[in-house]
Amino acid sequence: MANTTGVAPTMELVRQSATKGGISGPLPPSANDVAKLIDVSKCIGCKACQSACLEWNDLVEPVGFNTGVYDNPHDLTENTLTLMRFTEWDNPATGDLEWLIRKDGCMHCADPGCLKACPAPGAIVQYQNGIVDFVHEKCIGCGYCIKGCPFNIPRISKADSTAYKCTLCSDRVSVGQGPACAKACPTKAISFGTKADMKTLAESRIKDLKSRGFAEAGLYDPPGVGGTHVMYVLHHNDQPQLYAGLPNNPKISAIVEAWKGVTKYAGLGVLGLAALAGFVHHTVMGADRVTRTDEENGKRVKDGVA
Amino acid sequence: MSGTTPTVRRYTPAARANHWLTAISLVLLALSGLSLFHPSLFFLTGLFGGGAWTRAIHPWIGVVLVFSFAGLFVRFFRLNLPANEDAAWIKGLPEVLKGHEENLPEQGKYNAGQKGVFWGMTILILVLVSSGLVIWDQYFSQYTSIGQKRVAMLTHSIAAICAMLIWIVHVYAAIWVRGTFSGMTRGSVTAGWAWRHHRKWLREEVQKEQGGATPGE
Amino acid sequence: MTNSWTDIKNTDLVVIMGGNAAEAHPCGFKWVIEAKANRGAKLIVVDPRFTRSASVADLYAPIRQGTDIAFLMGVINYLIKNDKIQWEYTKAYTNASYIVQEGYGYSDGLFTGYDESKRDYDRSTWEHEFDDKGFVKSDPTLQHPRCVWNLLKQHVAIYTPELVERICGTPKVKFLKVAEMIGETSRPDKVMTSMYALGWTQHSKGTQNIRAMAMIQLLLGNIGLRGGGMNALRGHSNIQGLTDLGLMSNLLPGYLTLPVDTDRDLATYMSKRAFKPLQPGQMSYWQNYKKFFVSFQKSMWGAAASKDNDFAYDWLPKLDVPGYDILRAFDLMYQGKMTGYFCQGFNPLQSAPNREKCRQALAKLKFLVVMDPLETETSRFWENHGELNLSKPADIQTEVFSLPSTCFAEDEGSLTNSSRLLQWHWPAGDAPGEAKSDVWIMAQLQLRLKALYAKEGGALPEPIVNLAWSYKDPNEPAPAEIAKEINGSAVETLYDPADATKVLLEQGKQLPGFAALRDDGTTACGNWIYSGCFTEAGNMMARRDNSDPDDWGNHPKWAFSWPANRRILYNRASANLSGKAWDPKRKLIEWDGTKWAGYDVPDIVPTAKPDVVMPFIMNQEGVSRLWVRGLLKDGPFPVHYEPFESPRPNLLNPKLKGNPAARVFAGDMAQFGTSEKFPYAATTYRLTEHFHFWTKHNRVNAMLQPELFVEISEELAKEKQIAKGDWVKVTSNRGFIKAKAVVTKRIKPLICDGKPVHVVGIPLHYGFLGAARPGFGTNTLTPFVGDANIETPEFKAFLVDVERIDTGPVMA
Amino acid sequence: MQLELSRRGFLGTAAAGTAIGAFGFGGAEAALAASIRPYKLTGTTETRSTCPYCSVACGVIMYSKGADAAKGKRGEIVHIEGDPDHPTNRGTLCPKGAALLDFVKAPTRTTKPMVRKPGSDKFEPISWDAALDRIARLMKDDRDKNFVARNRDGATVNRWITTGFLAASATTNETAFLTYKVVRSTGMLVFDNQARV
Repeated sequence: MANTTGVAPTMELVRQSATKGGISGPLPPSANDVAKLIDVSKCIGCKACQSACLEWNDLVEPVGFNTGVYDNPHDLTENTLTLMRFTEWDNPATGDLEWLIRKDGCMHCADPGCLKACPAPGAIVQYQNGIVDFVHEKCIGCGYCIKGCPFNIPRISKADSTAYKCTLCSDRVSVGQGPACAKACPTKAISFGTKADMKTLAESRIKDLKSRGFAEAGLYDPPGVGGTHVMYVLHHNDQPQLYAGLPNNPKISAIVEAWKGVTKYAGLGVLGLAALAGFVHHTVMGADRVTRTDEENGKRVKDGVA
Repeated sequence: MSGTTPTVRRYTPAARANHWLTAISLVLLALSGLSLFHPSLFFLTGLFGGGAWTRAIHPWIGVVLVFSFAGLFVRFFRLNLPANEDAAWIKGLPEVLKGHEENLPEQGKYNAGQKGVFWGMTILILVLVSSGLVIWDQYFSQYTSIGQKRVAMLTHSIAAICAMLIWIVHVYAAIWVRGTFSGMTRGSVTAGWAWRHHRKWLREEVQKEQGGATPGE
Repeated sequence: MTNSWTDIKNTDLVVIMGGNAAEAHPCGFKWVIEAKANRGAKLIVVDPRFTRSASVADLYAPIRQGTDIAFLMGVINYLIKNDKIQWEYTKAYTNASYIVQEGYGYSDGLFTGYDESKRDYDRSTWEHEFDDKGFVKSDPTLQHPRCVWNLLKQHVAIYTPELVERICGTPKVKFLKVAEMIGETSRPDKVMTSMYALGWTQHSKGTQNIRAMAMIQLLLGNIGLRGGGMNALRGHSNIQGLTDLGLMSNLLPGYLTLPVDTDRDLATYMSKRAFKPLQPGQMSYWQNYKKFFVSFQKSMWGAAASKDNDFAYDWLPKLDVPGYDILRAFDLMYQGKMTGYFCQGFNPLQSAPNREKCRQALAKLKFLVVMDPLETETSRFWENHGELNLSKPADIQTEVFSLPSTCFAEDEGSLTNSSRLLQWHWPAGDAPGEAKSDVWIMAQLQLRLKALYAKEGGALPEPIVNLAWSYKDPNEPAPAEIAKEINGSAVETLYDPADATKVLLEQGKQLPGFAALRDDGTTACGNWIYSGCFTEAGNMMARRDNSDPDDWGNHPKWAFSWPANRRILYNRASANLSGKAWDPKRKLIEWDGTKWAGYDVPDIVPTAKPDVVMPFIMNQEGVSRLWVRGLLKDGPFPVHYEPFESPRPNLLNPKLKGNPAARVFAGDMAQFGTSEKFPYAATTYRLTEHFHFWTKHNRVNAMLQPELFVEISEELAKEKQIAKGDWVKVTSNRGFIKAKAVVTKRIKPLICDGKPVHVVGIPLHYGFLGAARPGFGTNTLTPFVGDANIETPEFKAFLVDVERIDTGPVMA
Repeated sequence: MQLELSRRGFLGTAAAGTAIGAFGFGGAEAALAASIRPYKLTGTTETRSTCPYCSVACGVIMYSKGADAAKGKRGEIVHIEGDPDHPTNRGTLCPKGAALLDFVKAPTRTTKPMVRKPGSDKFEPISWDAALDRIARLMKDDRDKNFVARNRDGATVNRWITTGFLAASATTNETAFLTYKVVRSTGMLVFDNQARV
């Protein structure tokens, strides 16, 4: 089997949501890691990725309205798993306009916040190659993944009340193909392969961009989430927020960490302790019973004697 | 003592129904909430028809709780206003825990501990409702930011833990203090129970009875 | 395209002007990105809007629409002034040294010979000086005051960077930067490619826009080389093929021309198409015209076209006007002079200018036949859709037929792309419902007409009843049969002219290529330039060997490229006068001492000596034309003319309105608006999410751009109090549309001669049918005037006013 | 040809067919395989074509199911994707090409001949034969009436300019040539195609 993606088909599950075992923290880097590299400097914003995604995944996004921008639909939805976001930016350094167009979608974090937040066992899974996937049969539609995600990606479907996001076309990758968006991309702004290869490709692109005057060109592979399996080449890697609010240093929110970490254990602990305290108290003190005297006194009052 | 033991009316049937509705809601909320709170309790979703049903039902039970608890609140909030003897009760809590209430001043219908439960639950339910609405994505997701939702999520969890703690206290107190249950089951307690735990209330009830007044709630 | 999509990867500089390749041809634009990423190539975009192409450009320069010639003449002026000329190429391969006859003159925007009443020139003074052998006189030293070089130098001298800025609104520094980058490619080892499309053609001087850049490419020595060329990015999948096959009023297949009234017989017709070489030793390939013509007549009428009847010459209709193009057709219709009209996969109600005129014109027809795989606005022009379509059905007496046809997925055959590549495709699905292929429909019409004429007689039945129709199934000829017919075959056994006993090709066999064509009726060929596409070796268009020797993007065994499977036109010009590549690192074909050989099929007779036979074999001169003699209607050199509707007067001659040689129909002149009433410069264009009026029927594309919008600058929005997403009404002197406002930094006011010009951008794509939001036809606004030479409508530059409104279209 | 799961990778060179087992989806991973959507092109037939939109002419592969040779049915097209072997597009497609299936299956495809009678406000179905007979009749009547055999100078011109034909821009060369023959043989001069606009 000539596997032309150069990607070892290691779709072994290494982590499942709300399940014991598996790894904890960021997925350690491995030779099996796959990655999608989105070279923003090659992107012409044609939306072929959006189109290919809808067609491959048999999704239907309703026809909306024009609201004065090119972004359509206006946000990610349960059907639009990837979305071109357009930003017009006057570069103060050069005085020239730059049209920054970023393909938004799941970043497939090595340390996925969605998976951390998910309460449904096995509803969110991570494969050894780094792909983070939602399993709809197990999803309960609670939306915790939305709160866990540092990139605001998952969306709950109104139709089936489960969460949706880019699967990195796990069905295609599992048979040795790249994602539908990467295949379609006319300018090869989207590439897919091993993460190592994608980093090498990114390096050559960054060198080219630097030679064209983009001194801050760089690779967006944020360490705060353990790196991602969707990476960007940005001309202005020092200012990722220029690209329709790409987070500067994303990590799983401390609040989510607290909620899914200390609170989860401390909460149950406190409840257990309270119940134990009651048990101990009862054992030590015995029941607080109404005595015969109490009844008599009560009767007296009741009878109007006292 | 049956037959001969005099009783005092403590709760009307409506009040009892209201209480039990609240209680059931709370228990269901706790079970469903816990099932989504910690993976080891996810099996509890089985009680509700699975995870998706649990997720869908939980907020609706919350709605029931809100209305039910509002009823309780209207019924009882006056009786839970602070009273002179509350300070002494709090001070004498160790005595209470030892079962020596006789060393404390006479208590009205509710002692400071019960008032604590009442006001504690009132506040926590308010917190749970407001944070719950923020994270009820099905209807309200568009009104808040994800940052706000995260805070609400954490708040909701902590408040729920606190509410469950109060619930444990409440239930344990009802178990430990024998004779309490009949107030919520049959609506009346023995005069002896009233003498022992809520003597001031007992006297007020008797006075009212003699004055021909209808018993207060 | 002179070159191919894949060849763009070999360039050093891409200039996208008069087009927006990233938007309209994303997968072809890939090769620009490849050139950038792998060769360090640079991309320049010159456009009124900061387009999707501009978003990945190294340099973007704004320009006011309709002023490209001023810009390009400015570039030529810069190249001459700064000696950025590929001298060897210019001297040897262009007519720079040719002498123009006395009497030629140019002043104030007009050449000698202009007749204002006719809006036309007497072009006789635009000719070269000839010697007594009939060859053009030249001065290789370029000293002669009337040599083309000196006339050109003089002609472009006024287009200084300052004038360019005043006319085009392009800041001088940006213009100079563009000119400097272009000038760099005058080095023999640097090549630039020009990628253009309708941004240049859709002007009243479209032909001259393109000529202007072609002249630059010749001066830089960039024609014929890998990574160079003039690359027209055709719009539709087979617009190249339909043009190649001559489906135009004045054409026969293969760019042969239809006779005119004065071509009384074949001999007269041929005498005007003799194409005698204008320099000694030159090929002037059109000398073979008669072979192509007679072979075509044989493919039309078979045995009925014989020597005795001048190969059925009389059966061809003769033109009394230059052409019955779509504008003239709708004008005649509007005047009530037409009875019937057929639209085969064409939606003119949305595509033609001045939609309201077209709508009223259609209502005057007796019958209209629409063949289309999709419902079209044209087929439903009689419906009332409120403001979107004002028709009142009861008042319209047109009988309309809607005939369902198959689409690409259900039919078989070849399409010719922009790279002149004929590619075969196969059907995968069944036609929906009762839909039929266009071939079937056309065959049915022919068979029925033939039967009617055979039975009833009538006006000249012969060409109809004798039409060659020897298909296996006359009701539905097989695509392969027709393809073979286009390629051509031997009507009789062909013998070697040098040796009458030697059989070259047996009767009935497929021709190997157009070199085998004869003018005596012994060969038949539907389209000479396609000959070689379906030979005895099989269907060359179905070839799928994608191998690419040395990775040059040539793919010589993939499908079939016309002519003769040549991938780069004028490839002989990639080598110098001694036959060696200008750039040894970019070798294409070279002279090995006895013949031409290399990566591509040589665009010259393989044995033609490099220092004798010049590369531009289709020209009588053998060289390319900086000076175009009288071949174009509007001048031997390009001149800046304002659009017919312009926000600024013509700085060269304020009295001139539009292109003085462009045809304007009676009544249409009055329909042009003025800048007092319509102050903003509008332009129309395509969006990458849509394809014309087709994809609005697709839910995915409809979703990606759901609704008609107009793009305006933040400055104009502020002036007119328009916010993002507001409804606006855009009005021209021909009507109005209502659309959503996209307020953008990508359009900025252009300062032309000290005053701001606001640009209003209006996409096409919407109508009252389909999955997208119902919208106005953008062509409600556009003017009914075309290019002086080829009548392509001036969609790209006209005047409008814009105002904010509260609600959208009122629909029925 | 029948397609068994993946045939090639995304960069374009051909890959041999394979089955899921080859990727280690054995018993232990059965649960995993269930979490991944089944590869939807399994068992489809591939047909090559070119995109009908712009002049880049990208290669596409159409995937269809349910062909019935006995009934002469080609089946239903279920997916369309770029042809990775194609030298120009290398498997890529633009937002229009990537949604070609929507064009093939558009609800506004025409499916039967229709006629709109003079003054009517609706299309009515008509049989092919009736429509074509009527059109041929209308053509002949107009041609016979308005055909110009000779101009004022007496020269043979044999033209017909009261009926016109606008040809397509996306039909095949074969359709175009046949159209040319049929149209030109009538002497029609009002003849143009979309290249003009």
